[in-house]
Order: sequence, then structure tokens, then C-alpha cells
Amino acid sequence: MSNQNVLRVCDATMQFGGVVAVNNLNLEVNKGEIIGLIGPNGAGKTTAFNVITGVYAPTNGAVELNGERIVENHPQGKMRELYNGENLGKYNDVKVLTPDRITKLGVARTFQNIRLFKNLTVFDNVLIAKHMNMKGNIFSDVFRINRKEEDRMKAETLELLRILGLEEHKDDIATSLPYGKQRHLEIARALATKPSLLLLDEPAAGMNPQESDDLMKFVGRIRNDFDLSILMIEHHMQVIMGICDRIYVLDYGTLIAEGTPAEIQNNPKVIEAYLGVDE
Amino acid sequence: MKKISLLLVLLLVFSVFAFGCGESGDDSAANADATGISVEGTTIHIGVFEPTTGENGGGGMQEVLGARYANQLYGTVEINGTTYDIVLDEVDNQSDKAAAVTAANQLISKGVVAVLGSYGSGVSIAAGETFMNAQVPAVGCSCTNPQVTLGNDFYFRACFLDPFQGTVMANYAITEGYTTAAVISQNGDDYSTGLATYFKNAFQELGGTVVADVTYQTNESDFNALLTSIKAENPDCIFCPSSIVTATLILPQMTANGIQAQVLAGDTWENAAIISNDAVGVAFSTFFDETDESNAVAAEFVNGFKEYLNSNPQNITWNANTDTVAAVSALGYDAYMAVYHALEALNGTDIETINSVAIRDALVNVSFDGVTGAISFDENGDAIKDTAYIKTVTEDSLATQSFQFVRTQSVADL
Amino acid sequence: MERLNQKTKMTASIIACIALVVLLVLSYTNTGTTSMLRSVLQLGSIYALAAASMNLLNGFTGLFSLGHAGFMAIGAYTYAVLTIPVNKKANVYYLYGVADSLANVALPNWLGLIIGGIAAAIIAALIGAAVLRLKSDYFAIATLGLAEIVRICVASSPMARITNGSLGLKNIPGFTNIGFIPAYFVPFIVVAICLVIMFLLINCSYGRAFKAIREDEIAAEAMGINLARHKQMSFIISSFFAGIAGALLAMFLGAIQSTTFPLMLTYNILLIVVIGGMGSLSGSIISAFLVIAAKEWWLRFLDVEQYIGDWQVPLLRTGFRMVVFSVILMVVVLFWRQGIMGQKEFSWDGVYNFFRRLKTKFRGKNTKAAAEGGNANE
Amino acid sequence: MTNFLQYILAGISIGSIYALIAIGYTMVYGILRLINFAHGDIFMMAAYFMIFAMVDFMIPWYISMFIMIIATIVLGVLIEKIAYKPLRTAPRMSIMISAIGVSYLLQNLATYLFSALPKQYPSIPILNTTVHFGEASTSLVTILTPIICVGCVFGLLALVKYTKVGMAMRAVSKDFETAQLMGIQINNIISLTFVIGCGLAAVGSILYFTPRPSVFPLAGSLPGLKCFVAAVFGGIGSIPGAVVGGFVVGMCETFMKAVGLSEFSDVFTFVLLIIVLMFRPTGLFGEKMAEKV
Repeated sequence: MSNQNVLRVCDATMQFGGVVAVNNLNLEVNKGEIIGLIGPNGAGKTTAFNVITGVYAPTNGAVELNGERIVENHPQGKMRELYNGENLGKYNDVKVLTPDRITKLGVARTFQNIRLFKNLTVFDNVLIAKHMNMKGNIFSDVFRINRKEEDRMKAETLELLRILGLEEHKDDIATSLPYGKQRHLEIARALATKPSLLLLDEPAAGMNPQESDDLMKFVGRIRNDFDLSILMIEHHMQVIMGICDRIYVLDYGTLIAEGTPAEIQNNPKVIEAYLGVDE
Repeated sequence: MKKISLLLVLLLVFSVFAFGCGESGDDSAANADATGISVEGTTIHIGVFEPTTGENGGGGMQEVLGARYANQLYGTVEINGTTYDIVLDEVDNQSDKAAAVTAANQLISKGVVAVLGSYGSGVSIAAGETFMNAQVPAVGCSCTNPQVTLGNDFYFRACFLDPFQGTVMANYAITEGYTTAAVISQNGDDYSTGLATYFKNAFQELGGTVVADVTYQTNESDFNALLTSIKAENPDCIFCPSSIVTATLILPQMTANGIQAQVLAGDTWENAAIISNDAVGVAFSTFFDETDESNAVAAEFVNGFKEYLNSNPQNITWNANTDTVAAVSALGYDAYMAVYHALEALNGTDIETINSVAIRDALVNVSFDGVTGAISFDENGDAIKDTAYIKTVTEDSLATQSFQFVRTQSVADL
Repeated sequence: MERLNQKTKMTASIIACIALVVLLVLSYTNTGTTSMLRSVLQLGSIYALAAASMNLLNGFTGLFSLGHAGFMAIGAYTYAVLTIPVNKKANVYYLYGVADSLANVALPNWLGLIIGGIAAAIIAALIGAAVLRLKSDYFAIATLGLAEIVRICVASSPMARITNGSLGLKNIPGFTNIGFIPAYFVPFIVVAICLVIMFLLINCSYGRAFKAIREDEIAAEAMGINLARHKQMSFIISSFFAGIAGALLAMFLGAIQSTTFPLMLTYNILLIVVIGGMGSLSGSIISAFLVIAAKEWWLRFLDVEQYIGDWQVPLLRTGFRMVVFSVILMVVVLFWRQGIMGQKEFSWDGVYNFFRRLKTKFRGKNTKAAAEGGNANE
Repeated sequence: MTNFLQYILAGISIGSIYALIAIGYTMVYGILRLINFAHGDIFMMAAYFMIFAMVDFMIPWYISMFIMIIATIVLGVLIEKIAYKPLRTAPRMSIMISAIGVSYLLQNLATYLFSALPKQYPSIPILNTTVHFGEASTSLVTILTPIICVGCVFGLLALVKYTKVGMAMRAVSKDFETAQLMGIQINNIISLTFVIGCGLAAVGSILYFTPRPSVFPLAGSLPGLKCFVAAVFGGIGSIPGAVVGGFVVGMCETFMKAVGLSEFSDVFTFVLLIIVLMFRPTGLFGEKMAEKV
């Protein structure tokens, strides 16, 4: 495994009014790694995801993708007075790409509470993700001038569904799928954007041990098959410990530990903040 | 692929049938050209094309009443030995142009050979083409816009026109000694804006000055700001052509704002709904006066119509809760009578079936004494009128719920 | 759900097309008493286009716009101003005169029609950048305000020499024969072409992107769909077709005024969209014809007092039609929320299965079990 | 100067009525997230109720007023129960469309029952007394309107802020489901909202129609639209916002008319609205609502 850096979050702070959701977060994902992001409820994990994917602009800090700054911000306007974090003055640019541009750069994500296109078919759900890489404009598309492009997208989608074992459901409405399959579909949809980095927000939430075990294998498989780096939020410790190369632990927005699963399991801070409370 | 082939099939079929019907289509059009719509059996259908809902629903209904009354009196006509029943087919054009066209088509499809209406010029202009294409003559009641009959050989009208009316009111203002005027008109309303413009032009030509020219929106009901700006200019008179609804709103607000200027208006104001303390002193032009003794036809009509109104409480509701005869009712009656006289004129001609084109030809030459004066049509199809009746509201009006006749006014009086 | 094979569908489509065409031709050749049918069909087709274009925005992209009447007004006025014959201009602009630059302009009507659509699209593009950032209700009220602004400006005095102010325009050229095709069919052809384009749009990649935005904006954005750009596109396309519909309405009416395009027009179109089903173009088309026919034709009898013998049928008098009509609307909105088609489009499979279900129902309880057995085999 | 005073009076008087009606919009929106398009028409129906009570049944004005307010409230609550309640779980758009449908129905019903001709609004003698301010004159109702408006607003704010019911209302407006879980009777709170909104519309209708004594089926549509604009302008959902919005809209249109641009007074109002929304997408006092991802 090469040590090439894919994602680097630099001193990211996200403050909503006076509430600090993420405090001075530093995080790295290297090529081919599966990284876990854990922490008690409300620790700021999803907020961190939203900062990385451009849904929120961080109050201060930056995000780099493959060495390129995609997000950078410093406190502005009212936040200038409210900000009580560190690293002021370190980040002077203001650059916030919209989520769609970040997706185009190769970051795909799933959501904590499944966000499928509910009334569309499984096939269309995945096909939509192909839209951003389509060649041609709306005229050539409407008047079917580039049929080859459309055929290519459909073929790729079908192939993807086949690989992920969703082919038999392709004409079903997304919400008619069982819960586990919906999670799979959301991952499939994210993969259809051909990402280099995949962010999974609690993929095993609400699954029984058997299902989460399957999911763990599934995540490992797609990492290899699709040449991915993965950052995942998860509460199921078996999943996290069994699959992750490294783990970051957040508590009250602050990073309290990072390391291999074995290190984390024995870290007293983590046990106090998280495992001790939870289990 | 499926969609494309579907599209191709669609286009193909379209073109095929278009080929096929090219000739037959022309044939049927040719048929229509000759005779328009013919009467079948012994019932003559006359359409009543009026707004009974929407902005002008109130006035439109009063015209319908006039036509209904006329139909009650003259319900049959004898032509070449056959007695025909005349039946009114009423349709509501909703004071709305889009609805007006379908409403007009509704009448055509019912086989009417002549049409009465409408109140409000907009709907008449919109439907004019439909009547012309179907070769069915229409007799407008109180559509005063010149555009209604211009360039349409099948549209006639029983009333005078806006340019005439605007000029009449300007003349009236000047003869009364007013030299400054304010004008209030409604944005988007052809009647109000047209009349206001004619008044302005004539008033300035006669040496008056227009000191304020303001507009309001449809359904607007607060005029305080407008009136304040008018009051600041202190004009001698205020010309305010508007719908009845606006009249009932603007008059009390004038009183409240302490405006003393003479208020002038157009024919729409002749409706009992405006009579109130605040309206005392206003002057407006209209088509007809119910107390005009000099016209025997009118006197007879007034008595009969009042009786008709009182025969049914619903009629009174429709007539703004009084039995005062509105000018528009008189026009509705006259429009009906114009068609009736045209039908009578067909008696004795060698016509085999009564059709709409023949009625139209007869209408061109119709001449009779109507309730609103002698009626005959000029080359545009407009009734030749040279006088307007100026009416006002006095203290007595409050008790009698009727308007007081001031005098007649014509353009040449000055 | 049973599916028919391709060949059967094709045959059915061809038969349906021919039937449709024959019906249209019949309505055309039969003059006299069918003129009502003809005008309802024409008006219905225009409303179908207007409703479909609104559905593109409201039903497919999930942007609740109430500015449709404004864009129709822009299309209608652009068309009218550009195409009124030169020799009739003096007659039309009888009060204010015509602007010098327009005095000798009279474009052919097809060109005016397209420019009408483009004008609406351009205004939409200018405005869209500003208002599309607003969230649902705020977007609705901003577009509503926009339509009111258009309506008032069109009738205002500075525009008088172009739009004839409050007096409105008349002598607007109507439909004319195209080669051998009689004028009567022109609106159907124009509307059919526009609708085919819209069907192509909703089934292509951009159409799917619009639907994705409707389903979930955040997920759509996470899938790499540029929200601003796609919303803008949908807004412009919808306005373009609204402009075309407005221009067709001007052709149909022959005379327009600013009051031809009130807020009520937007509401009427919206109600057609709702009855047809938000997110179904075929639903909008079907409901446009049904609503126009019901409102302008079938329910008209409610406005006229009727007598059975001497007994007067109660309630029937002027205005009752609109009451009944609005009650029907409320019933649809409350109890039949999906409208006629829901989010589905017309398909032969749908028709086939609909009749199959009916048949199963009629067969009664005895055969129900058997029918269910049959279904299980599918 | 006199003119200026007169304009101010006109602006304040119309502005405070807009404010009263805008509160109805804003409260319903705050609780149900519904733009109640029928509110303007409820306002119109209130005027017809008053005519019925005073003209047709000859009831003295002080009693009629109560009858009318109660009738209006009953109408509003009925509309809520019939047209909005069944759609509570439906998408936002359906309920908005239902509101448009109700508005359509009320207008058509009024045309059918009362005819399209305007009816004279009965005069309430006390309110019509003329008052003089130097050279500017106005009727008592013009003076009373802003006072009643401000009184109502303070009463309402106190109700929302200090009473148990008010707390329940705030809870419902923050989170529907959680409020329900906390044992709040959602339906009662919603009904109460309609009671207050329609009550204010009824009061507004007295103040509005007394100096503009003409009622017709479309009388509610334009004021309704403007109040709606006022509510959005101030940030729909916020009571002080609605009041400020009402005054701003009233003042703006008055001064547009004062400077001789009467034709564009409404255009200006809408342009102002769009500009405000561009810079503050949720109106002046509206809460920013970030969607949870």
C-alpha cells in the first residue's frame, strides 16, 4: 500500500453561533486505507463529513483532496466575534466548493438517514449519479443526438448493479427495498460517481450482527474492486475494529485519539469518553 | 428507439390525414360562408353573451334582465306565414377574455342566429372574431370601445362610443366652468383608461388643464394616498371613469379626505349601488333616462320593466336591490329589439330559411325608436347617437334610490 | 404487473394515433354545431401545454412556482407586438400611436411564436439567477410577485406605445394554414411538438437530474448535480414553453389585455396540474382537456335556470357552475391527492393492467382466489 | 406639511390593517408551515357577515360585531378542519394547493350567494366621526386602527410569551412531532391559531371596510395578497416581522402614490420584496432554517 495522501483535513473548526460542533480537527486518509471515525452521539462526526463534502463551510480551517485545497475559510462577519477556536490567521483564503463540485473531484458519500430518490427505480437512482460525467449538453441529450453516451451510462449502471448484486431489483421503486438493500443501493449510487474517496455515514446502522458482518465484507470488497479509500462513521464496534486500518475518535467536537484499532481499544481516554459510557 | 418511432408514426399520420382533409375542409368552410347559421324548426335562438360573474358580473346581469324582459314581451315573430318562437340562450363570459371565446363558441354550437352583448368591451373584442367567422351578427349593449365594431361587419352596438362619451364629459366640464381637472383611471382596464384618455385630450383641447393623472390597480380598495395627492393639486373637477365597485369605494374616501371638487364619471356609474350620501353631486353621462317624458317608448318600457323586476325577488337582488331601471337594462332591451326588428324585416322577403347572414343584412337597415332614442346603424355598425344624458345624485336620490336627470349634453353644445 | 410485448404496444400506439387523428378530422369537417367542441379542443390543447410546462417545474423539479401567468403574458405580448400586420397597426394603437421602431415590423406568425417563447425564457434566465436561491414558499411568493410585476408593467403608460397599455392588443394574427394543413390543426401540431420535446426531456439524463432534485436536493447535490444550474435550466425551459403557450393563447383569442393574465390564470393551471397528477405530463394533458371541457362546456347548464314542468330546479342560477367546479376541485385535492395519474406516465401496460383489475373486480368473490393464483404465477 | 401629515396618516392606517391581517398569515405559517391563501377571502367573508347582521337582521353594531367575529372564527376553524387537517401528513405542496382551492371556492361562493355587485358596508357611527389635526382631517377609525393594531400585537405577543398555551404554540411551531410527544394537543393548538388569525382578520375587516364601505366577492384578494407580501417581507412566522412588514408595505405604496408614481406602487412593493428576499432569504425577521443533513 503506497502512502499517498488522499484527504487531509487541516485544523477544521465548525461553529454554529456559539456552539462548537467540530473543534480543530486534523485528519488524514491515505490511498487504499479504510479509516474509521467514531465517537458518542453528537460528537460532530457527521458535521465533519459535511465540512469535507462542502455542505457546510468550516468556520476556520481547510480541506485538501489529493494535495489540492478544495475548502478553506476563516471566520467572517458575525462569526469574527463569536469565534473562540485556534489557528486564527493561518487560513486566509476563502474557497468553498459546492458539494457537486467536490463530488466531481472524486469524493462520494452516503447519508446517516438514507437519502435515496424515493419514488424512482433502483436503476434510475444509480443512473442519476452518472449524469455529472455525461458528455454533451442538454440539446444533444433531449434530441437523442448522443445515444451512445446514454447507452454507455445505462450499460455501466447495469454492470454496477450486477457487481453489487442489485440487478434483480433494478425496476423496483427504491423505497420498496428492504432496509439493508437500501443501504447497499446508497453505496452503489455513490460508487457510480466513480469516486477515489468514499465517505460512509453509519452504513451499518440498524443492522443485525449477521447483516453488519456482510456489510463489512462488502466494504472491504469494494475497496479492492474499485480502488477506493474509505472514511466511515460507525457505531458497531465489530465492524470498525474488524475492518479499519486506522481510527479517529471524536468527543465534543475534539479529536481525543487516533491510531490502529488495537491502540484505540486500549486508549483510556476513549474508554472513558465513549466505550465506558456506551457499553 | 421506441419513442422516436412513436414520434415518426405520429408525424406521418398527421400529415396523411392532413392531406386527406384538405379538400373536405374547404368545402365546409364554403358552406359556412354563404349563410352562416340557419334556423331549424320554428324556434329562433338568440344568444345572450354577458358576464354574470367576475368583475363586471353585476352590470352584465342587469343587461340580461333587459333582454329577458324584451323577450317576454316580444317572444314570437311571424315571418312569411310561420310563427317562430324566440328563445334566449344565455351564456356567462365571466368578464374574462379566454372564457369569452369559448362562451361565444358555446352559443354558436347551440345554433344561435344572433347574439346580444356584452357589457364590457374587452370580452366583446375577444369574441368578435368568433362571431364574424361563424357569420353570426352580434349587437353590443354597453360595450363602448371603438374597437368592438371596427373592422367587424358582424358586430353592431346600441350605445355610444368612448371617444364620444369622453368628449361629452369634457364639454360638460368646460360648460360648467371648470378649468382644472384630475383624472383617475384603472391600470389594465381598457374602458377606464380609454375614456380617461379621450377626456384628457378633449379637455386640454378645450382649454382646460389636467393637473393630476393617477392610476390604481384592479380590485384596489384604498384610495387615500391617491386622493391626498389629488387634493394637493386642488382641481375643479375629478374625472373618474371606473367600475361600479370602484365608485362605491372611492366616493366615501373622497368625503373622508374632504375633497370638494365636482366628480365626473362615465356610463358605468349608473347603478343604484353607488347612491349614498357620499355620492351626492356627482355627474356622469349615460344612455338613457327613465324619467324622460319626451320618449313614449321609454316611458312604457320603464313602467313595464319595473313591474317585471318586482315580479321576482331574485330580479331585485340582481338589480342591486332596487327597482330603478338601469341604462344598461334599457340597452339590453334595445339590443334585443334591434334583432327583433331585423327579424320582422325578413317578413315578406323571398327567403326560404332564416339564417344569420340574412339577419345581419337586415340589421344594417334597421331603424326604430328604441328606449334609448332612435336607433339606426352607421357604416361601422354603431348606433348613431348625438346626445348623452347627464345625471346626478341629489338628496332626493337617497330616498328614491334613483338618479336625477340634469340635462342632455352633446359635443356640439359648446 | 403484467407487461405487453413491444409489438402489441406498437400496434396499440398506431391505432390510438389514427383514432385520435380521425376524431380531430371529424371535429373539423363537421361544422355548425360542433364548433364548441373545436374551440374546447383548441383551448384544451393550449392549456395542456401550459400545464405541462408548469408541471416540468412544479412536478418534476420540485420548484413551486406561481409565476406562470407572467411568463405566458410575456410570450403572448411579444408574439402580438411583433406580428400585428402593419396596415392594422394604426387601428390597434388608435389612441397612443405605435412606437416608431415597431411601426413596420410584422413577422410571420411562426417566427413570432418562437420569439415569444424565447423572450419568456430570457426573462426567466435573468430573474432565475436571483429567485432560484429561495426556498420553497419564498420562491413561490417571489415568482407570484414577478407575475404581478409583469402584468402591471405591461399595462403601464410608459409601455403604451409598445403594448398599447391598458387598452390591450387586437387584430393579432391567428392560426394560418401551413401548406396543405388547415389552420384548425395548427395549435394541435405546435402543442404536440412541444409535448414530444418535453417527453424526450423528462426521459433523458437531464430529466432524471430534475427528478433527483425533486426527490432530494441534498442527495442530488451529493451525486454531482449542480443545483443552481439545473434549477435554472428547468426554470428557463418551463418558461419557454409557458411563453409558447401564451403566444398560442394570443393567437386563439385574437385580442389580449393585461387582465387576460391574472393570478387566477396561474391558479387555474396549477389546479389542472394537480388534478392530472404532479409529476405526470400525460396526466396534465388529460386533465387539461377534462377541466376545460367541464368548465367551459359540460357544466354550463348549471348557470341556467331549469324547469321540470312547473318545478324550478333549485340552486341552478348564474354562478352555480363555478361553485360546483370549485367543490369538485376541493374534493380532488382532498380525497384523490395523486390526481389522475400520480407520478406515472401513460403506458399501455398501465391501461392493460387497469382493465385487468376492473375485470377481476367484476368477476366477484368466487373467482377472486383463482385470479390471485394467476397473479402469483407472474 | 399638511399633505405630508395626511400621507403619513394614510400610510399608517392602511399599514396597520395590513399588519393585522398579515399576523393571520404569519401565525398559521408559523404553526403549520402553510401559506393560507384563503385568508384574504376569510377577511372578505367577515365583511359579508357584518352586512348580514347589521343590514339584514338589523342588529345594533356592537352586538353585530361580536356575532361577526364569532362567525368568522367558526368559518376559519371549519376550513381548517375540512380542508387542511386531512392533509397534515401530505406534502407541503398539496396543502398549499388546498388553500388555493379554498380561496377559489370562497370567491365563487360569494359571487353565487351575494352577486358580483358591491354591497354597502354598514356604517358604524362612532368610527366615522371626523377628527381634525390642524388642516389634516381624518375619520376616527383611521386613528383607532393603528392603536387597535398595536394593542392586538402586544396582547398576542404576551399570550405567546407568557402563557402556557403560548408556550405550546411555540413548541408546535418548532417541532410538530416532538410537541405531540410532549403531550400537547396539536389539533387544539392549530384550531386556536386559526381562531386568533381569523379573529384578527375579522377585526381588520371592520377597520378596513368602515372607511372603504364597499364589499364585493373579490374584495379580499388584493389586500390578501399585499398582507401576504407583508408577512413574507417581515419574515413569515414572526409576529413582529408581520407588523413591520405591514407598515413597510403600507408606507411604501402610499409614498409611491404621493410622488406621482401611482401606476407602479404595487410593482415597487413586489420589487422591494424580491430584493429583500435576495439579501435575506427568509425575510427581515425570519428564522434561518438549515436543513439537517
